Amino acid sequence: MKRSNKPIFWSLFGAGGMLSALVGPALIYKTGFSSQALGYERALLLAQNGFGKLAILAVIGLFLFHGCHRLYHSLHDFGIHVGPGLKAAFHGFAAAGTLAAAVLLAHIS
Amino acid sequence: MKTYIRPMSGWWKRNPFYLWYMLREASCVFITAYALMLLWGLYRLQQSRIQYEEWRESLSSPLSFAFHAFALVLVVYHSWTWFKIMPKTLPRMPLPDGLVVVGGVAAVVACTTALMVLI
Amino acid sequence: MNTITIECLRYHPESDAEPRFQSWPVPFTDDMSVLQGLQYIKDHLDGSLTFRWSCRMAICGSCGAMVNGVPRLTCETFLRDLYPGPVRIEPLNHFPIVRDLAIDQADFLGKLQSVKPYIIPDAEPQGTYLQTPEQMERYYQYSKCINCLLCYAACPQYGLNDRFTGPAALALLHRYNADSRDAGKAERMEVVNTEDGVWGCTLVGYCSEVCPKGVDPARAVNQNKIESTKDYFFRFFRK
Amino acid sequence: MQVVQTDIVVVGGGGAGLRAAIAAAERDSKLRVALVSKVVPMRSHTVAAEGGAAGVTREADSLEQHFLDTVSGGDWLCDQDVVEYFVAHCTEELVRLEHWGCPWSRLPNGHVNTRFFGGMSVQRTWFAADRSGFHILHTLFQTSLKYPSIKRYDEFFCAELLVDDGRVRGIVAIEIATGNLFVFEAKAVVLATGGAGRVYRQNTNAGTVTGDGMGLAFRAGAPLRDMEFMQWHPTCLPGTGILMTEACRGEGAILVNKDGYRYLQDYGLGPVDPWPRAKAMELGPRDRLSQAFCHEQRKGRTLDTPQGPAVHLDLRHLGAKKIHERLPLITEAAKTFAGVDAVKEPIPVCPAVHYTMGGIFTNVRCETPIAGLYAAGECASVGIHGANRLGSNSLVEIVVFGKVAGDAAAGYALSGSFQKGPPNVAEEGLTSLLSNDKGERLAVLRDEMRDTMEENVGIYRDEPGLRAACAKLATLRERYRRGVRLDDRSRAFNTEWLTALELGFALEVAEAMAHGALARRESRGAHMRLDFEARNDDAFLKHTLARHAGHAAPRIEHQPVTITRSRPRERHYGGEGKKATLT
Repeated sequence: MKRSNKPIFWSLFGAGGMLSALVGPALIYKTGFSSQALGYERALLLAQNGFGKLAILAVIGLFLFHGCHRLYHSLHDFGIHVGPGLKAAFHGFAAAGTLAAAVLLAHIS
Repeated sequence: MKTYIRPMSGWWKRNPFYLWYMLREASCVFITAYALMLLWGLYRLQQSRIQYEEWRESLSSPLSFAFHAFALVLVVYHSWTWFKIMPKTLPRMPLPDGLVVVGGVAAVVACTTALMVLI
Repeated sequence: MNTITIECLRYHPESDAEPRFQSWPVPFTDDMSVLQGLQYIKDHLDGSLTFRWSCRMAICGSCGAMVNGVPRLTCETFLRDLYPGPVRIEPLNHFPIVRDLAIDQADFLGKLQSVKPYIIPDAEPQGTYLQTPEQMERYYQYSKCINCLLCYAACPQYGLNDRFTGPAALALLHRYNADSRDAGKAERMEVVNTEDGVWGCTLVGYCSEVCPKGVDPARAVNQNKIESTKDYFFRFFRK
Repeated sequence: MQVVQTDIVVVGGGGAGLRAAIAAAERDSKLRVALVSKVVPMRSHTVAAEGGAAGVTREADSLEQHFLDTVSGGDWLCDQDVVEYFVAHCTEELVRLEHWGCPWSRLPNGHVNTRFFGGMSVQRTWFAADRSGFHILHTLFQTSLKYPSIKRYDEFFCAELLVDDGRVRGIVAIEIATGNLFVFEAKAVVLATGGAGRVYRQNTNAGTVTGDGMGLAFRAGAPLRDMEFMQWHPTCLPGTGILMTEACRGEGAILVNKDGYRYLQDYGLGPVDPWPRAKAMELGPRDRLSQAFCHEQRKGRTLDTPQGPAVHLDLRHLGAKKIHERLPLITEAAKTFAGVDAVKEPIPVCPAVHYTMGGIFTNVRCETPIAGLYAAGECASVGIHGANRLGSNSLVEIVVFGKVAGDAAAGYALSGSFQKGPPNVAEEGLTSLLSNDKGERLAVLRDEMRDTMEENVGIYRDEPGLRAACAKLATLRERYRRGVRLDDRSRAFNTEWLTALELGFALEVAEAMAHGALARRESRGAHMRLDFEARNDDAFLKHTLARHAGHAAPRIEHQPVTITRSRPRERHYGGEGKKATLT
């Protein structure tokens, strides 16, 4: 019987789900409804700091993996059965977004 | 043996339980979009202060406001469902299910408070 | 005595291209179940109405049907609670209809067999195994599954993809994996690990809601996602 | 007509049938075993058994004790050589079930726990909460999936036994989903089709328990034995007959009448104290308890419920914890079907038909007089229950004798051969029901049969009543022959057709019961004659054999009982005795 590679993506989905459940409400509130937040200096400071970089990468990357995984399943739920190619595209998209975030963070010093 | 197989189309409309499930799943659209929005902000931050401030400015547009409002509602629902089903997804725990849920909700409250103060 | 209308989905493979509804007025007393309502129709109004039933005390698992859109055991669903009606009875969702309320269970039976639902022993002991109540508690709730298939009727993932092993079979798989007498976990993990094993589940969670015996198949399935993930990553560390 | 050739056919997928199939498969994996059942095996009525299964395991217990309890419980109508074999093999079969995964309830130290049961002098009933039958059946069914040589034919209704020259050669079965006829050609056939409780109106039995296997064998020439002995379970929900297990009383529940009085002390089961005591008061045997209910009813001391007279089964003093831990199923059932919370209120109960002590006559090897035909479980009369079965002897009977039957059938099939020539199949008799334009409604005939049995072949019987029942059943058979008019004339999943075939069997089985009861002019065990109140060992310490006589009433003969160690004496319950501790 063929082993599924879901464990990799499910772990990322789970991590993203957990993170978004914990910090999602506060983050969205801050970016959407609190204009004082995220001033340039503070944002830059955060993005320059090692832990800060990690936090930003985690939020962007894991949110993407979480969201894309569910998006893919939702298509299936709506009766749109995407093949393995498109499935890879969803995860690939999340991976690309994560990579982009990592590159950007590396450039901020 | 001849059998009849009923179609699945529109199944999520057949039972409120399924509608709530679909709502939960719909949160992913917003979480994905939100991550992309942050990614865009990161890009602008890496460019320069001016561009970053432009991005911040765009966050106060009506469109952004509406997006955030929907996203907030759905992500709160996502948080709630995430911890409500948590006892089923965790490895066997010596704790009663209710306590796991309460613990999860408490963690959300703690994280939210911390972030509200820190950011 | 009150009267309630029961509408049933009818389908006859020899004469019908697709199902239709038929309804009957049924007189009922307060202690009458939906099953007894169906039996009344069969005995007195239309002997051709077809449904399965047997123990009429919620343990044999024969009489499941959709009652007003919800999978229920008809023997323990009472007409008084559905008054004034009408009561709409359909065969369990997601299964092929053989006739009227009788669905084809063969797919489930094959899946049950595929999860090796029996003790695969290491070595047989002298006398009985020792198993403390705590060890028993780890699997006992899953052993209460009566195979009534309500959970499959509740599971849209099974409806969308009938290759999915499904809630009850996976719960029984877990029941044996969690049994201290069993040593067959590795064999069963092969089923768990596939795309149509636990990975067919998106945790809708309705299976556990409708289970008439308090089994929590969603829990069994999702704990095995963790097992499968461990199995996936840790296999490299095993020889 | 499709033909399936196989070495062994097992008819019935309950506990006995599954155990037989497994035994045959284990004997030789080359033997092809066809398991033919009218329901998917785990729907079989074994699933509804609640209390437990007897097996000697405690230090204070002995095989001799189990033997004596069983023989005296059966009012000395048991074949004692068979009981000896039986008690000697109970525990090993229960241990085997444990190895196969049965979740027997445990003591804190991990050993299997046992509980008291009516008529048993020691705690020897193994139990899995109060879902013992359910767990046994699912354990057996799931274990059977291990054996590739067992091929299941689920939802195949066995309609005819094929017998030539006194030797079985197979069966005819209807594939329910399509209505197609199948001939199974086999060297050996095991019948494990369960009892016939559904010939009565108020019973604890599933809808499938219609005596088909007994009828099949009876028609094919095998005698039915001791059919007059029908067990009433004393504690069932009025109306539905849903069982409130004897384990309630095994755990310490009491029975009181409408005045709150423990009436069993008035019927030779007392005194009340010390209590609890084995084999006394509520731990007496089922026949005595059901009979006591009738007396209470006659004295006007029962409660009136909308579903009929009842007494109270009171569990409250056991406490919520024990009730939920040991008796979860009946707590749930009492709540759902009677609206009673057993923790807070007593449960109204009354006797209902529960178990068919008699059945297809077999010897200790489960052989019937027809070569190659075996029977096991409730459909058989192997000789262990006598005039009254003790609770928890039947769940273990199905595994002990299921195994014997499977082994024996395998042995026979290994040395035997298929019979030559095409079998003579009475197809017309099966399908003619589908073309009758004239006749009566099925439910009318069925209900008249049930009412007759309930009224005249009940807990207490007498000559006029039994004669009336015999006459009525003869008329019903005649009316059935003249025609049943079905609403459903199609083939696919025609359950009305199958119910009509079942009724054909049930009527003949009911007739054997009534005639057996009429001929037994004594009172013994579950057979109580108002006109012959005493047991009469001189004339009736013998089995009843009913032989099929075509359209005429069955011929009743008698057969000696095998006695080895225990001479009949007075059957004694209650009396002074040691207080027992319930664990």
